[in-house]
Amino acid sequence: MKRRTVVKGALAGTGMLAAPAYLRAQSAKKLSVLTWNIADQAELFKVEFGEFKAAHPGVEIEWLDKKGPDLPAFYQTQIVAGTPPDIVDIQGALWVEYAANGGLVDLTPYLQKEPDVAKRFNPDYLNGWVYKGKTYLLPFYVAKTLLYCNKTMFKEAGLAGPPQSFDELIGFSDKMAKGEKTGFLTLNFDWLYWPLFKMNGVELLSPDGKKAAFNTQATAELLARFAKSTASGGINKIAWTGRWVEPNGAFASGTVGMLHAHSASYFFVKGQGPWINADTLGAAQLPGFWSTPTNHGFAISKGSKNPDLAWEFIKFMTSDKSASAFFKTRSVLTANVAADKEGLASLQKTEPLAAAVLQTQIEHTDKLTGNWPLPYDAGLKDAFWPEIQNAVLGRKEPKQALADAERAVNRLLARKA
Amino acid sequence: MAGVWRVRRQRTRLALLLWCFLAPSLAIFLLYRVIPVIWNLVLSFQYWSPLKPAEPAGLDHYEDLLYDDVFWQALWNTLIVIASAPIGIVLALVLALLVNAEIRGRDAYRTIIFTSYPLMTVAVAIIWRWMFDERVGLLNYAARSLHLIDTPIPFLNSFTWALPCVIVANIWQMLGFYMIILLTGLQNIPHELHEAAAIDGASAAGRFRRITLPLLRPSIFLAFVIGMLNSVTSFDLVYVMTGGGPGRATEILVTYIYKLGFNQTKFDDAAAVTVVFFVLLVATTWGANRFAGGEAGAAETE
Amino acid sequence: MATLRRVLANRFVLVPGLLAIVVLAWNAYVFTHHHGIVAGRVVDQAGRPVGGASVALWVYNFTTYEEKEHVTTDHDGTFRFTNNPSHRIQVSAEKPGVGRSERVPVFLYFRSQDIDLSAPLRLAGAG
Amino acid sequence: MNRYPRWPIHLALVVVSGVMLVPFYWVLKTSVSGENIYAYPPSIVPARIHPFFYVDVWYAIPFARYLMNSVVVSAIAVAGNVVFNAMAGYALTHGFRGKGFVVLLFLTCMMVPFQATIIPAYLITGRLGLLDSWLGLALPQCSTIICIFVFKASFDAVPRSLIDAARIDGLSEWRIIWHVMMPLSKSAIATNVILAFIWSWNNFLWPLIMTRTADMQTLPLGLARFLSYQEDTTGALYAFCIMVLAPGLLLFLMAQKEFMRGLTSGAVKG
Repeated sequence: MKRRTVVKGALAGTGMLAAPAYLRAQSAKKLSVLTWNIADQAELFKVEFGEFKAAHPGVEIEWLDKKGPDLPAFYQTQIVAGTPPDIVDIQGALWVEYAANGGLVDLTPYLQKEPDVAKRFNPDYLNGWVYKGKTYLLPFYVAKTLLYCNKTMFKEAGLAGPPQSFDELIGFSDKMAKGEKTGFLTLNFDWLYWPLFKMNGVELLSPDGKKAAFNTQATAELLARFAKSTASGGINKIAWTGRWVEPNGAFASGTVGMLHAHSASYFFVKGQGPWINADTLGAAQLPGFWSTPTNHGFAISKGSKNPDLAWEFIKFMTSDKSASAFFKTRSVLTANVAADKEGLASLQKTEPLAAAVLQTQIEHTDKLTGNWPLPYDAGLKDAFWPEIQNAVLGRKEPKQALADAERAVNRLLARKA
Repeated sequence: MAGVWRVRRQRTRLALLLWCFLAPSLAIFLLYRVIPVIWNLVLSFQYWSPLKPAEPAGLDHYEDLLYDDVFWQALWNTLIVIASAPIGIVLALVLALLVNAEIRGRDAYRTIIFTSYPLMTVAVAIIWRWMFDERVGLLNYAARSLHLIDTPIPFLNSFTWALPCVIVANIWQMLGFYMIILLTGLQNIPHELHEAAAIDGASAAGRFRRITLPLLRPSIFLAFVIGMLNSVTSFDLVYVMTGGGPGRATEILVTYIYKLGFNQTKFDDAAAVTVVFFVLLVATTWGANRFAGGEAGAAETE
Repeated sequence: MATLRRVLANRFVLVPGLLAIVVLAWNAYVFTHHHGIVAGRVVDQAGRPVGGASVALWVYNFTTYEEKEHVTTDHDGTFRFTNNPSHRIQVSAEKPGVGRSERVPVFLYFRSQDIDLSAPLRLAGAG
Repeated sequence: MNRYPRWPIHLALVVVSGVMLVPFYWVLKTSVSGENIYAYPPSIVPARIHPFFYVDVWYAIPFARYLMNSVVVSAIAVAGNVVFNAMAGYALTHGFRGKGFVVLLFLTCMMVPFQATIIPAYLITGRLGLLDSWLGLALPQCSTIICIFVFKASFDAVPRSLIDAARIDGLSEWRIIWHVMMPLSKSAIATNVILAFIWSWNNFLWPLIMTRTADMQTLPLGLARFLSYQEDTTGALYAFCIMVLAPGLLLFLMAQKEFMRGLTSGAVKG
């Protein structure tokens, strides 16, 4: 008797607790959107989704947001379960992996059908989303690396302006280094450090992409210079070991001369560094104008039930109106030419320094590097970077490190081929 | 005759009932432990990714592992972590002996020392990341104000320090747990033994070696197994504190499995690593059990 | 009766109960004090109230403070915003000819808490 | 027998306690310090204490909703643990065919790294139709091996005569558990409650994968919000840590006496 009631209770409880799962689903016209750690934009999205629903009656929008490192885990689990979000906001080179495995919808036909959609965007940023001649994403918001200069330290070291060549870059760094102070820092996740190699003519892979091409005398010498300058304190060690908080924090503490990072760093650094204002912080291009982008774009999952509607949605989200609204609330470039122009103009008034930083992001977009569309980018990174770290931190002879890196990379390429 | 029958029937009925009692737990473990392991096992012999249908791969993935430096590094680091568990246990043993003495406020001490165990690992990781912070971390601050070092140590960013730091954080969290388990063991050692030995004129050290340690073995075994499992599977800790970096300095098998699967969409390779990892754990536990003289195992399977 | 007291008078009931009371009290306070009123005064260097100065309310918006709205001070230099939506704001005042104040950051204990700024905004430098 | 000086012991223990507590203090201090937390040298005692990081946290995520989810999920997990583990533990106190196998199975189950089981676990939960639901969140945590053995140990301590007497009185096994065993194993229950609560409360990866809608998220997931890339949210992050840890600590401190006893009695046979 008692047992029965218990069992009954348990069953009832189960039904009730499981309810949310059943209540969801159905409804043919449902779009689910997975964004990459921008939950802070909830207000804006609420408004925009509202507009979209008004324009497309009977459509529901489910908004999901996951933190960067967690998004792939979530997205792939959803794919396996056969319920991928229709639209996904992807950063960096992850998309190539999905595109190459046929997980994303090819947007080229849509773009051909509606040519003026492509016209919205800065072509260089749009072309960043091309794999084997097909476009898979539309730019959501974009950033690329630039060189932040601590003008105060430049003055102390008697240096006029930002470095104009790699030699100057290293020279300046060594000049500014003394005691606590170091000359140069770079972010190193993804391929953000790659411009430093590119500007010295280093190529990662052979033109056909079948072999590693970086194991040269020149590269070895370059690594040796990095190692030397790092040991002497010209280059801050964190440049090779830190991730996000450490390098930006170090630069914000005012003891580092130059920071090679993308525009997102500005807001973080400004938040921590009370010393920062238009007279003390300079925003310049790296010598040779090379830079690595870290872009966000909207893609449509192959598993989407109604891709056309999804296309309508990303078209809407990247329209001049939405883009400039996004620029306004998040002070970031959208690669939508009109929106960026307008946004920069208004930012010029309220926060000129931020405007100056963002301005660098739409110049020299023809010299983007480190964003090669390779489906095994992540593996490549893991094969290449640790060895470089070993070399520049003086834990391995540059030649040896390069040889090991080459071996690892070539094995990867061979396995993939 | 009939009596025998009744007894037997009762026995079977009891056994049936007992299995019913076990059923819920068994079901849960089946769903969330056993089946997934089998899934991994199968997957490790296939080529598969969320976007591709599976096809047989034979031993390819295991072969790949042989040439995969990262795998070996991660395996090595994992072994180091396992090897570090005894450090915590020794510390805990000392503490257990101390809080086992008849002193005032020992319950307070026990509670304080145990308090770090209930904490959420992610939070523990964040806390210790802050403690180890290069510029404003407490450790660097202390070391500098004591003039032990003149330039701050980038603990979590240095190849030499990163792994020890993670291990320290882990021990900090597990210490109380070890202590309690060992304390139990101590309290279950009958006093008479000690007194008898004392009368026979055995020194404190001698008593400890001859009586306490041997009788403590099962507890030590338990502490080791739980602690070992907890630290090698402490994904959150490494993931938040160092993300496996710098380089591969703190890459352990769990984090590597996660990265292989979800960052590189190589779930098949990840499955192979998982199988190896699983075997490693089982082997270690078995070894520890042997070392403990099998009492622990006996306690279970008697 | 005794059992009842025993049930009620143990820490598993008392502690949560106490917490619940505190929370309720706090919420009661919040619901009576969130009209979004931000009031204050504007004075010049000499400390004399400045009428007709325009005061700006900056609302924190993810990365930057964004100008939400303006009011002008009365002849006695007082001003009053009536619908501040945020818990993290800045106020600044300026009057052509008299000068401008710096942006004074204001942290509130909850969204649109009513507050009367004790320190007046001081206009400095001929703006 | 016990004629040794006490003060060295106290000294040692005080030092250790200090080491155990300092990290708490450091984070607490950071979470309430008004001055720039990146200033060097860091102040040992915060000059200006303010709670505004906590305010930021409260508004940065739907805190109340997440809190509720966490509480409900933990409650389910706790209930599941107490009931299922008691049953399993009781079963293990008897000898029956296949017991060795069961114990072995339990022990091996302890060695499965959860990270490697995410995808199948997710698919299974989907089959059960429990995705994105409280029950689905709690289910994997609803029975834990250590706690089963805690119960087994404390049941073993119950004199058999008592059980036999109960049998003769014609009580069913079920009744024996709830009316004879449980009242005698309060500390084991406390242990189960606390450990189960802690484990499900602290679970991070599973909710991350399992939950889809924003209002099914649990508190630990809220942490993600504070590792946002553009602004520096360090202060808020530590405030959040405190807010997440508080409930678990509170529960532990309230029940710690029974808990310690339970764990110690349970761990004996492990």
